[in-house]
Amino acid sequence: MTGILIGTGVLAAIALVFSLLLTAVNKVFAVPSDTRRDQIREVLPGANCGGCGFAGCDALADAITAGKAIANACPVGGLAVAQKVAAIIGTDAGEQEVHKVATVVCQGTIDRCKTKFTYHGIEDCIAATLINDGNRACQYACLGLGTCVRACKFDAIHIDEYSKIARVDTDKCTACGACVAVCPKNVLDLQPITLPVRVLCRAEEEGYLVSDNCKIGCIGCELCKNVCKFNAIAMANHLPVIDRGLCTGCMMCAEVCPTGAMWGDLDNRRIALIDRDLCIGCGICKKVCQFEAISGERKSIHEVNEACTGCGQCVPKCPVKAITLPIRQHVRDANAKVGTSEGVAAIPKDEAQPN
Amino acid sequence: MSEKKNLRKIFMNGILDENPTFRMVLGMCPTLAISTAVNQGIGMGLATTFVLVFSNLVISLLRNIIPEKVRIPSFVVVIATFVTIVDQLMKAFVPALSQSLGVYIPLIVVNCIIFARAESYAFKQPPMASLVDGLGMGAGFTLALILLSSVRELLGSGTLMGAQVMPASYHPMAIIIRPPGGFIMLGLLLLVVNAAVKAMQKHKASRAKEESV
Amino acid sequence: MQRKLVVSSSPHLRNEGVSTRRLMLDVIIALLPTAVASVWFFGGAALNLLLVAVITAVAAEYFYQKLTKQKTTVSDLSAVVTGMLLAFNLPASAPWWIAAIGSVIAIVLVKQMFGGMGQNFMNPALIARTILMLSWASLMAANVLPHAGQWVAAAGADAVASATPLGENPASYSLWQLFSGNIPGMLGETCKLTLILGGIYLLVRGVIDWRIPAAFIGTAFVLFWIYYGTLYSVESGSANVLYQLLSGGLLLGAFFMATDYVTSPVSPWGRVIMGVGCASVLFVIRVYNPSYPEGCSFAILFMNVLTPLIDKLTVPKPFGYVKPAKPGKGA
Amino acid sequence: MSLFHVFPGGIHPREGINGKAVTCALPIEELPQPSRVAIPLLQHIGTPCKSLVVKGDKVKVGMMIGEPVGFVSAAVHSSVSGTVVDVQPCILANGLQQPCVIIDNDFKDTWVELTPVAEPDKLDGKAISQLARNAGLVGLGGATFPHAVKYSLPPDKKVDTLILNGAECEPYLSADHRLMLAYAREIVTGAQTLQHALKIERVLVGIEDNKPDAIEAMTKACENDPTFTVTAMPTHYPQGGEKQLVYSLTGRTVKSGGLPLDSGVIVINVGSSHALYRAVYEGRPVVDRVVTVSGCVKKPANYLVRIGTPVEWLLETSGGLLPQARTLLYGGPMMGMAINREDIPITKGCSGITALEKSSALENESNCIRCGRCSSVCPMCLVPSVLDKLMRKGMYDEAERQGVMNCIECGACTWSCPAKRQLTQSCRTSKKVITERRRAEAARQKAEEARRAAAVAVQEEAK
Amino acid sequence: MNSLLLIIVGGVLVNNFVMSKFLGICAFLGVSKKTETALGMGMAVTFVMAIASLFTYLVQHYLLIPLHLEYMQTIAFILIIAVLVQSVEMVLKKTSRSLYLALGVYLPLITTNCAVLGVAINNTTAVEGGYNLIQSVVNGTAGALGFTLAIVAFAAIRERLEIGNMPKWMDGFPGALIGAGLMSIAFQGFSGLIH
Repeated sequence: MTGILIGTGVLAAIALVFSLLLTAVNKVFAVPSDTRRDQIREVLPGANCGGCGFAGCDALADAITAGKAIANACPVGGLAVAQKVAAIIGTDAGEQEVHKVATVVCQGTIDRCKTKFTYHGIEDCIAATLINDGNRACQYACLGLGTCVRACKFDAIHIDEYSKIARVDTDKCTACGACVAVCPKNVLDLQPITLPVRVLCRAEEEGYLVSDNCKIGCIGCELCKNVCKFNAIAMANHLPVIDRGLCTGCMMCAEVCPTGAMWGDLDNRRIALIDRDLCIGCGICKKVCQFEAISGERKSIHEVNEACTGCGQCVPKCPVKAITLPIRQHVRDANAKVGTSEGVAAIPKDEAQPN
Repeated sequence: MSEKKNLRKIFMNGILDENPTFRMVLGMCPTLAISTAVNQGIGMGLATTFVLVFSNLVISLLRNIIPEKVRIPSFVVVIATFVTIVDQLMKAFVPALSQSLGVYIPLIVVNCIIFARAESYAFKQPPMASLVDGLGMGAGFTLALILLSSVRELLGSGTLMGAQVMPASYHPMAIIIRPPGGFIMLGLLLLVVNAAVKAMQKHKASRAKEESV
Repeated sequence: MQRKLVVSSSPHLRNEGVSTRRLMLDVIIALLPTAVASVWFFGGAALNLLLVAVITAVAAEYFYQKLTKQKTTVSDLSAVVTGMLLAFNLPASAPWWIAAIGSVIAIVLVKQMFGGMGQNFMNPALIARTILMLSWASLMAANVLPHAGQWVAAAGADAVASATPLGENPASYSLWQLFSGNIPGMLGETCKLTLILGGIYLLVRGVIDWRIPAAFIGTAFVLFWIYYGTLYSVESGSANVLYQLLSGGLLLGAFFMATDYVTSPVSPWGRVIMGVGCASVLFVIRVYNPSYPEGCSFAILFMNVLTPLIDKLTVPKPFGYVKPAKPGKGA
Repeated sequence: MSLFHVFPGGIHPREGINGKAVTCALPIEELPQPSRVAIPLLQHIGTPCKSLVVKGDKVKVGMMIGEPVGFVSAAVHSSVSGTVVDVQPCILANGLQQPCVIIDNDFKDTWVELTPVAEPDKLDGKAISQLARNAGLVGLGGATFPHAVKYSLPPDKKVDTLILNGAECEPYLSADHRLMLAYAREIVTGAQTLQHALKIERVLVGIEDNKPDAIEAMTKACENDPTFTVTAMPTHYPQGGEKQLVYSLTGRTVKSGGLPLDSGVIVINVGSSHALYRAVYEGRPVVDRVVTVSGCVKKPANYLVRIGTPVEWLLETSGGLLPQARTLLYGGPMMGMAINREDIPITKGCSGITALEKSSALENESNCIRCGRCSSVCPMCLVPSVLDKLMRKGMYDEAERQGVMNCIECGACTWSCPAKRQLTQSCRTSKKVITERRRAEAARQKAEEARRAAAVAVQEEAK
Repeated sequence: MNSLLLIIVGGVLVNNFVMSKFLGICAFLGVSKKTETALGMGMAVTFVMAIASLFTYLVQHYLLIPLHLEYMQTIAFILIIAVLVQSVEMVLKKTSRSLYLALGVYLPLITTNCAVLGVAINNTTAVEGGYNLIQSVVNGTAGALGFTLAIVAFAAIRERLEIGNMPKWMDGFPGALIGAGLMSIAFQGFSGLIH
């Protein structure tokens, strides 16, 4: 019995002595620590990708704590992380930026863009640009030697085995921008994932020079500019520049582009659909439509035909909100004008599943 | 029913998904040191399981009493107590095994598995779940020890649990039961486990894909 | 005429005289006399082991690279060198499967699993030898008596020596016996004459740097001299400098193992440290460690472990190096 | 008089002797003028020139067509007489486009009026610098550093040595060699003019000992001037590297990141000295240079070539490429650039056109075997094998820490690598990345400072 | 004197904690990615081990043995070590922020570094009646220096492997373990050096 008592006593004594010691040390070596920093570090993703512009997550945590960076500085974590960080430092999370992904602004695959010579050297784009500016005939082309692949911390970018050009896996891409920073040819760019049309060419050259080198390069023909009904396209340095504020997503530019340099998200092209129950036959939509895609007599139900580009100009104009913009099911028929085809095209994706 | 299922999941978690040795790579010191013979592996595994279960239980029970700041010393005291108990018990009942495990029994105190579970699980979860978690983790640890030690004993001494297994013409590869062999065999086992896990995940993913299609 | 010119980075000239393959070939050439000597002294068993080790090593490399879908690099001959060196570290009495296991360990575990040629941080042949020795000490005992030249007659049974040159009760061998290789020992360790010839060939061809062997042998010489105090005398048995230098794997190690590019430091001073370190550890093990009569492989392996550290500490200063300017002083 | 110092590392490529033997005995011949030249407006390190001509302008030989812009710049002159066709971007040897003045030759070869300097002995540093700028003088050895900058000595720097670089260590090339034989006196006079203008005590002439005739010629040319010393240096690549040359001849080490100027030395190429002579005593700007055409061509030669002549024309005159030619080089085989087209114009920095057949340079890379050859031959005492691995893992910061910026890209490491690794290319890549990062960092800091200054201004205004 | 030398050689080379006794493996595998941090960890361990040897000796000989409480060795020792580590952490935090950041999570892990407890227990069991005070401290320091040697050399090896082309599946623990195995073979040469 005494043994137990002695044991307990000794243990208690040790504990007491040491706790006193610890307290003393704690007093002497007290460091005013900012617990917020550790909390912030905790919520950051921890990939140390450097996408924020600081040297890793620790550095960003320091910066945020010191007030040198804002709550939504981490591009990888997105809004979720920004909100948590904001909660810790007690500020507003800020608005979430549009969901962006890295985009390869070049379609010069090995079968489309010529090679200048047989490159013999290090498999790295930066190294290759030092040798006669890379072996692609077009000086703006993706070299496809994978510098971006090695820069990506998220395994989201790869060199296509057959076309020898970078491809982004949009599911994995976090828009950290590492690949954009590292690409010597600047063919990578962060763009909103939802863009309907993109100019996938950076060749700021005369058209004949471009077409000498590449089958899919922009030749500066200005067809897109001319076809755009909304004045959203201007030309600069032999390349179209899209004003995103004016672009309606009609994708006409992509449709007319002779080379394919203007890419359109044609799989997700939209079409106007007029709810037959709601339509009052006011004819405003018909008037607004720039593509002769809506027909119908006054006071009767209006129809949309295959010419519709999905620009959506009619939608806000409809006084009874009868027009929606579902994704269209088949390719637009450019020849369909009012009076030439039946207006039964628009079958929304979700309702159109056969059986 | 769901409660039971849940506990079962917790238990299996310790054996498969978060196997302390193969998946979390914790508690390497005893794993490498005593896995030269299967009986040692079993002994160590059980001793660790005992400590794990009880320390998890006690810490979970005390989780609302122990202040956040002194939790580490508290864990240490709780764990050390059970280790001392196990040490004394083994000395009394299985002196030979206790002798062969030597210093590694008191060293259970500093086994990262126990600490990790106390810190990341028992301190936050109710007693029953903690207990089962301890059991699962202990079982996972024991199984890993048995696996590693049987490979090492078989190749290194040609025996299993002390009984001659390999044919007489087999020359046991003595290095496997020496320290380098421990490192290398565990490394190779980890490679195998990693490959297996990867294959399983791939299989699961493809199955999930098929199902969704 | 449109010709497709090749465009690559400067320089556009290469030293045609050196290539990995050529270097390995040189090592093989340097090892060949010793191989012949080992067959001369130990007979068909030696030839057997050499063949098994080399063939297994090459096959292991080939199949590993096929299996992991890499480009096969068997043609750089490095596997052949590894196989030969491994066989040189086996006693004539070793069974063939030991050579095979050793080769597989050396090639797969030590070399290929760490990235292949140039990526292993320890000498494959030595690791394999040591693993074999720690595993099957009795089978790896180097106590087969040589039957110089009469191997056809003696092929039947291997005569076993009661004592090896080094060990607990070292037998006394004359210097000439030690030098010519007419002593029990590992296949490639015994004949010092051919080892020195091979070493000189490598030095002349510029394949190996003189610093490692010089520092190795020199340090060993000095240490044993200090310890034994006598250069050579018949009475002192093994306790003299020349006896120590000429027995065991010291020369094989100094010329062929410690100089392995991959596992020795790159910088000149690092190489000196490597040689000195090898000799020191060898000395400690030979003199103070009764459980291993021969410490050469351990000594080299130990220095292999330290090689990355030595490399890190002996990085040469760039030409015209200036210490980073202190703030205020300007660049 | 001066003790000879051996710089660390270096190599002795066999081609250094065999390759040079092809052309070193051939005297300089004047290349017929091409019908059209393209004269790049940037033929030096620094800011491009501003074009002074437009389409349709008539030009004469020696007329300034590009005006230097900024401090680090040198003028560009027309090399033929004729009509300007256009000013448009053309692809140069590095594969990049640069604006070029394209001139159709009228083959009249009418020169502008040349005015030699009246009293060359009275030139001072400032005047000679201005002269060099207007005459388009750049380092003709290949570095193309504007000489105007080289001659403007900061007042706090004391320069006691002028080095004439006649090493020409690059295999195959013999342009400087032939130049020294043909114009030894002019080269020496050019150097003397500079020596007097900048008040430099001594002139050291360094020539590799594989050119005994050039050593003899130069010794003879300067035998009356006691301040001149001609040194025969061992043939040892890269003997002609600036830092190596300075060390070899003076024993001084050019500090990392510094210029020879910091060690009290100015180094100029013999070709530049010759050009300086012409600018001073003939009033003639740089409109031509000696170019060696060697290797796999029918008729190797040393040509005096007008700037802007396309490579094609040189090759044609030399009988064209031999069928086994696989690589065409703009420059020598160790440091020259491989080119893939023959319409590239000759610029001031081009000392040779070399064609090579397939060699072991085109073997595939294999793993580094850590033999240490690269670091033992590196004249800058770097460890290229490690720098190479760091570059391939994208660890540029670590590469910078290990001194990759000191690399002079001489190619000795790659030459000696048994695994045929592209060590020079990876060092060059690291250097490029690091330079760009530094530039970006500087820009960022500048922007930051501007932002801060603006903020301060706003605050003060508010007060 | 001679016995101290033996203890040092024994601690650094022969009975190297990591290479032959499997103590401190967690730290050995975890903090060996960079030479600098490995050195820092080694230093921290050396410091803690030396002091722990001292304190545990005092407690063992002036508290536990007189009171016949040897069975409480484990619990008493681990308490001492925990407190020591906590103190070291606080001191480091105050004096060297960079080292503190570098060692990060691994400082608290020294508590669970079995090498420290191992050496404390070893001090009492290595010879009949345990080492004396000086021997204990020397043993602790030597063992820690052996740990430092192993972890720094291993870190240098891993740095080299990092810039090499090791197969992806060898990354992380498998590669580290197999590498450590090969490394420990080199240390095997010393076993038997001291009986």
